[in-house]
Amino acid sequence: MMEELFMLAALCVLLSVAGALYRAWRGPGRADRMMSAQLIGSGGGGVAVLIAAARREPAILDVALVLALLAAFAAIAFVKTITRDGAGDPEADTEDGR
Amino acid sequence: MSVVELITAALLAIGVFFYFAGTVGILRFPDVHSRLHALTKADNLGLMAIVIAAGLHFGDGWIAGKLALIWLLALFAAGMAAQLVARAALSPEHNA
Amino acid sequence: MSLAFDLALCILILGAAALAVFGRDLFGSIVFFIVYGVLIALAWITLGAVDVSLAEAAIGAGVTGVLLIGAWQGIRDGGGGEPEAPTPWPLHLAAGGAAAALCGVISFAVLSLPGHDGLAGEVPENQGALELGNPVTGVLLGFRAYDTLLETLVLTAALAAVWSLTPSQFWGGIPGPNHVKPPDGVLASFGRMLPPRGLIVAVYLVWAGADAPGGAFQAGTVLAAVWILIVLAGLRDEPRLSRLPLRALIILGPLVFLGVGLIGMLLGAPLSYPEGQAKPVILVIEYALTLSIAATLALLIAGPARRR
Amino acid sequence: MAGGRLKLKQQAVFHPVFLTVLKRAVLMALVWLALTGGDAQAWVYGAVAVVCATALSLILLPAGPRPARVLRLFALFPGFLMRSIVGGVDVAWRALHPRLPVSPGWVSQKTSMRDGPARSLFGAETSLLPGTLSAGCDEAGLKIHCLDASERTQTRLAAEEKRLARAFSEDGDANEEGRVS
Repeated sequence: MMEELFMLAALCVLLSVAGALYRAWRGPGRADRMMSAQLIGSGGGGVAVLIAAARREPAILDVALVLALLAAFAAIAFVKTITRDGAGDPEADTEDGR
Repeated sequence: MSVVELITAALLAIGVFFYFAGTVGILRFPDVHSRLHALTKADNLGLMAIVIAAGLHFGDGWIAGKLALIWLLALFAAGMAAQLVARAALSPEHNA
Repeated sequence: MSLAFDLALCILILGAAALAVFGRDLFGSIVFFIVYGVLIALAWITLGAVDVSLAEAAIGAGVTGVLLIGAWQGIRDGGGGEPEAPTPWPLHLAAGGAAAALCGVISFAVLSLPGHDGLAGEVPENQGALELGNPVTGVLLGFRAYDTLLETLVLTAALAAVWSLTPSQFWGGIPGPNHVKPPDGVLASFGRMLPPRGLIVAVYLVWAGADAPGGAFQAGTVLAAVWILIVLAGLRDEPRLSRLPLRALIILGPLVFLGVGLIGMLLGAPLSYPEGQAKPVILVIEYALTLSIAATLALLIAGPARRR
Repeated sequence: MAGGRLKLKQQAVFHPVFLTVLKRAVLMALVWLALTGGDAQAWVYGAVAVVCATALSLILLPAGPRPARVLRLFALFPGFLMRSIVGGVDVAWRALHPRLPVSPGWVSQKTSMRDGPARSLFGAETSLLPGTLSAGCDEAGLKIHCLDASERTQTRLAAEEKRLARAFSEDGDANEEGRVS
């Protein structure tokens, strides 16, 4: 009973974050696309926790842990592309502010 | 259904709701920064509800600790990444 | 309910893959590839392969994104962009034909597997000799250790190939751009606070690998991610590639692995573990491999030397 | 943990660096404990992990004049949790409302926190609170994007900044609760 409920929740979370793929497709900005990848990453962590609970397998939680730890990495690589050759820091250039 | 199971089910519903709301926000909000609000806030609340539900289901203190760690890491990473993406999205090139 | 979940996951995986391949926007394709990595990690969970899922979560969702976005930037800065002229149709046809043929071969191989479980029954039976609780580690470092040895050599060879692209005036120099270093920005703060936690998670994954999902590859990837974050945050520069300790670190894992095999040869059985001592030897190999894999992956992402 | 804090109180004046190391090691040990689920045999690895992680932490963020009051930070957590829940509910309500009630705008929030990590934590916290999202710093202070750029948001931000700045107070006296970074 509870197992089914957890899998139902996993399905619902998966389908709701999948909706964000529309943003990744349409954009318009690269930041928008990046954000939907982040949403899928954090949703993926949630789904991993739900499957771990449904199957009562704590080892699956480690996948959620790794996703939580590394989900921000692509976003960091992305913000580095703000300058040529990717050396800059997004906070360093205030002159082209908005 | 026991009381714990009812609470777990309610938490699962809450978790799903916030993930859903986060997606709706990302799809509907008018500009990139508003969309970032939806991603950062709604998502973490969804994960929190799910993590508590899973903790109740496992019913084990150590696993609850690991779940708390997962949530805290996600919270920290989301808060930091949100600031960086928000700053990067200020540059006209990334917004186009 | 599990079936509905699996079906939804399959459809999403195919969708993300299709969008990554057919997308017109290069950056969008990269994003879909990252999404694809997360979904594949979930698929491995539902298949019960948590070890593979961990590796995919670390590589696909974490490190590949950094690599591809860096590559995208290289293309953009190099003046290349979206291709203007469409690719000629015979090329499409040839690529499609090759992909279909590969698909056919793989399908044939899978369908002609003997029985339902393959060798899955024999692993637990012989697992006792290795004293490892995790059957995947048992297969990787016990029953098919030579496979893993060759894989680590492939990784090292890949790094050598990347280094061979270095312009001669920069040989042995420092890879990657000279990152600006604002000491107390958000990025620097993130780079100061996250890596220690990542390091603990990496040690945990090695420790868990003996008896539960985890192991050298997963832990090495997390360590590599920590390394990359420190560099991206501008807190430490990449090391000079000509440095001896760095090169020693890269070949440490394969070297220990090979050394164990050669010692076996002296004892009369090449590429085998000493009787009764399998577990400690395997663990030593795991630790050495973790460090080498971390250094190799981090340097693969940094690319060839660009500065002196 | 409780014993550690008591010690801090007495020795903070004499051994700030030593205490920073100790506090970080305890924090790392707690992470290890949560990961391994209290497995006693894992402590051999745990010791290595804690020593390495503490060393890395000291390399990346040297123990300096960065007083953060651990007790005050802990005390702030429940309040932060409640407000971040409000933040999630708020953004969900706005997203699902048929008329999409957002009037986004930017404000600049001055902050007395000169230290990078403290300021970034304030930014991260801000990004999880109702209606505000930090985009890092410039000369004028934190750039904050508001879903509803009204005066109410600004007073709330100022209150939040004061609360957190007290926990990271840079001119705080070392005697009170000890200095960590």
